[in-house]
Amino acid sequence: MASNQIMFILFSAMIIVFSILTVTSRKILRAAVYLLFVLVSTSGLYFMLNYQFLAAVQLTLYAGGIVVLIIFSILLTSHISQNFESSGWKKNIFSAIAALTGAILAIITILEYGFTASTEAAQQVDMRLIGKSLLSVDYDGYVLPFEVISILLLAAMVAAIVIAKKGAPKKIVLPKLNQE
Amino acid sequence: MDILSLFVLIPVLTITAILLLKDTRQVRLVSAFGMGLQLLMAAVLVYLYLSARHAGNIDEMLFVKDYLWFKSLNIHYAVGVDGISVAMISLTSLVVFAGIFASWEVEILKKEFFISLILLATGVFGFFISIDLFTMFMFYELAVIPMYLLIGIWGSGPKEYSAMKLTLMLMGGSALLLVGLLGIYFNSSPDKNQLTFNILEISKVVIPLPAQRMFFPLTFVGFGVLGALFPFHTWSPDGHASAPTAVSMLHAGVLMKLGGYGAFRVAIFLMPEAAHELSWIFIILTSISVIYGAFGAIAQKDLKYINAYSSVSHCGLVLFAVLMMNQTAMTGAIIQMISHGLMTALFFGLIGMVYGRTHTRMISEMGGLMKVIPFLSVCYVIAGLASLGLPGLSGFVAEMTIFVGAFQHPELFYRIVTIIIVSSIVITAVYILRVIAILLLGPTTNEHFEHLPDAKWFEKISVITLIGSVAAIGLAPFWLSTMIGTSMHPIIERILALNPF
Amino acid sequence: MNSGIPIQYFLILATLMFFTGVYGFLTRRNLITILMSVELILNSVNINFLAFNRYLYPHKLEGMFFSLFIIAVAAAEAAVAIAIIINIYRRFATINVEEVNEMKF
Amino acid sequence: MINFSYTIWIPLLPFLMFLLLGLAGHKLKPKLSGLLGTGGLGLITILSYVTAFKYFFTSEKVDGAYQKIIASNFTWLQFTDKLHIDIGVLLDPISVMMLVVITTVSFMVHIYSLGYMKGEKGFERFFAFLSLFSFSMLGLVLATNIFQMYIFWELVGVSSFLLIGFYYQKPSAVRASKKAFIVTRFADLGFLIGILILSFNTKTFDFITLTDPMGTAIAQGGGIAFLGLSVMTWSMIFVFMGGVGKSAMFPFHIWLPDAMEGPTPVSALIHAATMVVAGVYLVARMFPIYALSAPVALNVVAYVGAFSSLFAAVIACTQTDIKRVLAYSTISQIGYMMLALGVSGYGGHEGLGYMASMFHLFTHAMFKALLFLGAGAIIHAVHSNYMTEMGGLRKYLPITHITFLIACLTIAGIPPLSGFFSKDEILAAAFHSNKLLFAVEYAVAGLTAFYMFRLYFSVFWGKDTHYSHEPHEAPATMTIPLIILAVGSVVTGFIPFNKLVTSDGKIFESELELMIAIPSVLIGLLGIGIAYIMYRKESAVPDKLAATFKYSYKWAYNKFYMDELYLFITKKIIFRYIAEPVAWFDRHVVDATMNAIATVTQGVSYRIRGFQSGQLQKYAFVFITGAIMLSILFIYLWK
Repeated sequence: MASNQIMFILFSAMIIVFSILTVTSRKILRAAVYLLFVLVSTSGLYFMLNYQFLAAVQLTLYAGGIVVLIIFSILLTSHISQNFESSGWKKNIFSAIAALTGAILAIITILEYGFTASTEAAQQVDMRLIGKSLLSVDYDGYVLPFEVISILLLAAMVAAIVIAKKGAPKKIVLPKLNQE
Repeated sequence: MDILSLFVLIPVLTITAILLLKDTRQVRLVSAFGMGLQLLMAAVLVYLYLSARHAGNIDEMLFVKDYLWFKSLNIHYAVGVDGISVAMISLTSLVVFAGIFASWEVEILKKEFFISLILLATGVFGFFISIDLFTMFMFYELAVIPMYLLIGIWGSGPKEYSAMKLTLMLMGGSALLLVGLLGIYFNSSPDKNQLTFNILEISKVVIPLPAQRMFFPLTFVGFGVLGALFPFHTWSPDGHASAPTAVSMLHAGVLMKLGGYGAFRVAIFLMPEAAHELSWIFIILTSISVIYGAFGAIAQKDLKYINAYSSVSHCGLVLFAVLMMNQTAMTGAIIQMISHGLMTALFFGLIGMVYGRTHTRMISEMGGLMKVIPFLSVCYVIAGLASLGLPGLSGFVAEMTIFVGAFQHPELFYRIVTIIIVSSIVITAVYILRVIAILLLGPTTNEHFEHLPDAKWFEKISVITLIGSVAAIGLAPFWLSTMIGTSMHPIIERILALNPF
Repeated sequence: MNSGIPIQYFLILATLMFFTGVYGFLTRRNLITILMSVELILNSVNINFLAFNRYLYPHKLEGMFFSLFIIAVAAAEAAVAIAIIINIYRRFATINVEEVNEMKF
Repeated sequence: MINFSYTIWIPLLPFLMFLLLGLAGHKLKPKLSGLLGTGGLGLITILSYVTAFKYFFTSEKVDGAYQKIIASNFTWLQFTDKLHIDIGVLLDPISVMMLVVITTVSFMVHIYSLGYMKGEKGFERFFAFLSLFSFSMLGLVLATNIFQMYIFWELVGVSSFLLIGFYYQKPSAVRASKKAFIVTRFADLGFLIGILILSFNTKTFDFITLTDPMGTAIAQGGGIAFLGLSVMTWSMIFVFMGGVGKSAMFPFHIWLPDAMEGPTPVSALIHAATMVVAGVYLVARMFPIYALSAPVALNVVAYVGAFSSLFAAVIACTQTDIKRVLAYSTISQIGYMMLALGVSGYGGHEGLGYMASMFHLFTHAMFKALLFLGAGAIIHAVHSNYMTEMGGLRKYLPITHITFLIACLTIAGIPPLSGFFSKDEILAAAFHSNKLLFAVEYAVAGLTAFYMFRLYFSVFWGKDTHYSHEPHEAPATMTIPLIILAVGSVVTGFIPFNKLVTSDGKIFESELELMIAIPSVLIGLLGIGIAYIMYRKESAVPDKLAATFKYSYKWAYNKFYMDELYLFITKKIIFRYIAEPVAWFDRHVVDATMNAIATVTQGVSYRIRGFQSGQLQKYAFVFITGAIMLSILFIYLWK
C-alpha cells in the first residue's frame, strides 16, 4: 500500500467521521469544530490532487474565515453549553432513509459508469498561470466571472451590513387572507 | 402608416395623452376628442372601402398589411378588412363615442376610468382588424381584462363578485379558445410546410376532419361564452347589472359581438365541415338561448337584468344565424350584431341615465316617467321598439334577414327550429312592453320623481348618435346589407365548395 | 500524489459527504448548523470538480476555477446567511428553523 | 299607359308630416301642427280620388279586366337572388278602393279631431301619430309584395299601440294598448311564419307572381303535403292568423273592445274603418291562392268569420259602454266580410262573395266611422261612455242625432241605405254556397238591428236624464265630418261594385235577389221593433229578460269570460309557470352550477394550502425525495 493511498484513507476517514459528527453533535460549538476538521481534511485532499493553491485558499478562506464567522455567530446567538433538543426520531429516520437512498443511488451510478482516465499530460498549475487565466480575456480566460464575483462579494458585504444592521425591526402586519 | 393600424394607434395615443394630463377635468374632453377622431376615421374607412370596391377591387380583404412579429412561431401582426369588419368597426366607434358621453360625469378616478375604457376599445378595434389568429387572440384578451377593473372599481351593487365572475368565466372561455386556436395553428399546414396563424392562408387549406371535430367545439364554445351561449351566459346578467353605464354599453354593445364575430370568422369559416356536422348541437343550444333568455327577461325586476337577458336572447340569435351557414342568414347575423350593438348600448345608456336620476333600477319602484323626463322616455320607447323588431328600425332588418335566411335551410329540422325561434318576437314584445308600461307610462307614482331634470347635452349627444344609427339602418338597410353580403359571398362560396351540402 | 487511487474513490467520498450534508440539512433545527451542512455540501461538490479535472481533463483548468469561484461564492453566502440569521434571531429571539414559519399560507 | 308614378307620394307625404310633427311638433303651435297634418291629409285625399278616377275610368283594360299596375318599386332589402323586400306601390281595384276609404275616413277624422282634441295636452303628438298611422296604412294597402305588407302591418300595429295609449297616464289605456300590441303581435307571428313557408315554397314575395292564377306559385304549391294538408294550405292558414289578429276575429278579438280606451277619433279611424279591415284586405289580396290552391284555408276563413260575427253580436246586445257596443259591432261586421270571402269562388259570378266583401268593407268604413264619430260627439257632450247615464239626448244634439240614426239604419240594412246593398250581397253569396252560414248571418242581421237600436233608443230617447251640465251640440269641425259621412253612408250603396272590384278584375252581372233581400229587411225591422219596445221608453222588460236568462246574460255580459281566460293563460301559465321558473332555473341551476365550480375550486385550494406550511425542512425533504425519485425514474424505470 503506497503512502499516498494511506493518506487518502486517512483523510477520507476523517472527512466522513467528522462530517457525521458535524451533523449529529448535540453541542453546537463542537459541531463547528468538527466542521473545521472536515474542511482541513478536504484541503489535504486538494494537496493530494496537486492543487496547492486551492488547498491554500481552502485553508485560509474556509477554515480560517468561514468557520470563524460561524463560531462568532454561534456565540452571538446561543449559549456555548446549550444542548440541542434532539429532533423527532421520525424526521431523523426519514431523512436518513432519503440520504442513504440518494447516496446508494449515486454510488451505484458512479460504479457503473466506466471512467477512462485521460492520457494527456497534466498541466502544471502554478500561480502565474492562475493569475494569467483569471485576468485573461482569451478563450481560457476568466476575467468576466472574476469581475462578477468581485461585485458579488461587494454586494454580499453591503447586504450583510444592511441586513444585520441594528435598528428596531419593523413589525410586519401580514394581510389576512379573505376567507370568503 | 396604414389606415387600419390607426384604429389601434389613435386609442393608444389618446391613452398616452390622458396619462400626461394634469388636470383631470380635461380627461373627458381628450377622450371625446380621441374617440370622435376614431368615429371620423371609421367614416373615412367606410368611404375608402366602398370606393375601393366600387373601383373593382375584389380581393377578399382590403388594406392588408403584414409585419412579421415572432419568426419562430410565424406570428404576424397582420391586418385587413372586408365589409363585415368595416361594419363592425363602425359599430364599435359609434358605441365607444356614445359611451364616452354617457360617462361624462364619472366621479372617482376619472383618468383611470377613461384609460381603461379606451384600452378596452383598443382591444376591440384590434380584434376586428386582425387577420392573424394570434394577434386576434391577443387583442381579445386586451379587451376582456380592463372589464375587471371597470366593473370592480366603478361598478355598483355586488361589484367584486360580478367582476370576478365575469372575468373568470370569460377567461375560462379564453382558455378553451386558446386550445382551439392552437389546434387550428398546428393543423394549418397538412403537407408539413410552414405553420401559420393567418386566417386567409388557413382558409385555403382543409384542416383534417378529425382535428376539426375536436377543435370546432372548443373554438365555438370559447367564443360562445362571450356571445352568451347557453349555459355559459350567467356572467352576463350579474356583470351588466354591476357595471357602470358606459361599460355596460360597451360590453353588451361591442364586446359580446366579439363572440359572434369570432365564431363566424374563426370557428365556422376555418372549420366548415365540422361546423356543418355538429351544428345541430349548437343550434339547439342557441335556440334555448333565444327562447330562454326572452322568458328570463319577462320575470326580472331590475332594468339591467331585463336587458341582460334580452341580450342573451338577441346574441343567441346571432350565433343561431351563423350556424345556419347560408348567405342570407349569416348576413343577418352580422346585421343583428350591429343592430343589437347599437340598440343595447342605447338601452344601457338610457338605463344609466334613468338610474342616475331615480337612484333605483327596480321597475316596481318607478312609474310614469314619461311625464317627467319626456326626452329620455321617448328614446327608451324607441329603443324598446327597435328591440322588439319594429320595421323602420334596425332590429327588424336584422331579424327578418335571419328568419328568412334560416328558413331557406334545406333540412326540415332547421326550419322547424327556425319557427320556434321566430316565436321569440312575441316574447320580446311582452317584456319590452311590460317595462315600458310600468316604467314610463301610467301616473307618476313617486313624488320624489316629479321634478327630475331631463337629459343634459352630453346625454343627448350619446343617445342621438345611437338612435340616428339605429334608424338609419332601419330605414335604408340596403347599403349595409349589400356591403356585408358582397363580403359574405366569397366566404359562403368557399364553405360550399369545400362542403357540398 | 494520486496514483493508485481510482477516481471512483474520490467520487464516493464526495457522495458520502454530500448526503451527510443533506441529512444534516434535513434534521438540524438550528439555522447555524443548517448553514454548516450547506458548507459540507459545497465542499463535496468541490472535491468532485477537482477530481474530475485531475483525472479526466488534466490539461485544463475549468474544474479548479469552478471550485475557486464556489469558494468565493460560499464566503459571500456565509456572510449574508449569517447576517440573516442574526437578524432572524433579533426578530424571533430564536434561530430554530421550525419556529420561523411565517411564510406559510 | 297612364303614369301613376306620383302615387308614391300618397304614403310618403304623411310620413314626412310625421317626421315634421314628431321632431319639431313641440316647437310649433298646437293649432298649426293640427292644420298641417290635416292639410297634408287633404292633399293626399285629393290625390287618391284622382288616382281612383284615373284607374277605374281611364286606364286601359286587358281582356276586360283591370290590370295590376306597379306604379313604383325599389329594392329595400335583398335576401337572396329571388327573395327581396321591395317597397313600392301596387295599384289594382282593391288597393285603389282602399286608398279612397282610408284617405276619406282619415281626412274626416283629422278634421273631427281638430275640434275633439282641442286643448288636449299632446295635441301635436296626436296628429303626428295620426300621420304615422296614415302612412303605415297606405303603405300596407299599396304593398307590392307580402313582406312590404308585413312591414306596414307591424307599423300600423305600433301606431295603433301609440294611439290607444295616447292618454298614457291612464292605467287602463296603458293596459289596453299593451294588450292590443301583444295580441296582434302574437297573430303576426303566424303571419310571419306563413310568409316564411310561402316564400320557401314559391321563392317569391311578389304579389303579382304569387296571385297569378296561371302562375307557378299556385300551380306547384298544392303538391307538397304536411300533416295531411298541403303546404300552401298551411301557409295560408298561418297568414290568415295574422288577419285574425289584426281584424279582431275570434279568438284574437279581445284587444279590440279594450282598444276603445284610445281617443274616440282614433277608434273611428283605426278600430272601425281602416286598420281592423286589414285582415280582410289581406285575405282579399291573397284571394287567388286561397280560392285556387288552399280551399281548406278558405273554409277556415268562412267559419272563423261566421262564428266571430255571431259571437260578437251576442255580446254587443249586453254591453252598456257605447264604444264597446260599437267595437263588438265592428267585430261582427268584419266577421261578415270574412265570411263573404270565405264562401266566395274565383272568377265571374262565382266571385260574388269577394265583391260583396269589398263592398261591405267600403260601406262599413263609412257608417262605422260615422257611428264612432257620433259616439264621440255624444261622449264629448255628456262626458261619459255609459248609456245607462244617458237618455233623451235628441233634444240637445240634433245633428248628431240625425246622422247617428242614419248610421244605425244603414247598419241594420234598411233600404236604400248602403248597408242594405252590401249586406244583401253577402247574404246572397252565403246562400249560394253554404246554407248553415247563411242561417247564422241571417240571425246576426237581426241581432245587429236590435243592438244598434238598443243603443240608439237608450241614448237619444229613453228616460230623461238630468245632466250635471247642459249637453251641447259639438262644434262645426265635428259636425261637418258627421254630415259628410252620413251622406256617404246613404249614397255609397249605389256604387256598382260588380263593375269595379271583382275577384278577377272582370265585370260580372249581379242583381238584387229579392228572395233574400226582403226577409233580411224584415228581420232587420223586427230587431228594430223589439228594441223600440224595450228601450223607446223606460221599461222593465230588459231587466226581466235579463233576469230570466240570468246565466246566459251574465256570460254574454262578461264577454264569455274570454278576457279572464287570456288573463289566466298569460298571468298564470306564461308568467307564473314559464317565465318565473325560467328565471329561477337560471339563477339556481345554471348560475349555481357555475358558482359551484368556483366554490369547489376554492374549497380544494383551502384544503391543499396546508402543504405550504412554512417549514423549510419539509420543503427541502420533499424536494430531495422528489429529486431522488425522478433520478430513479429516469435512470432505471424509463429506459
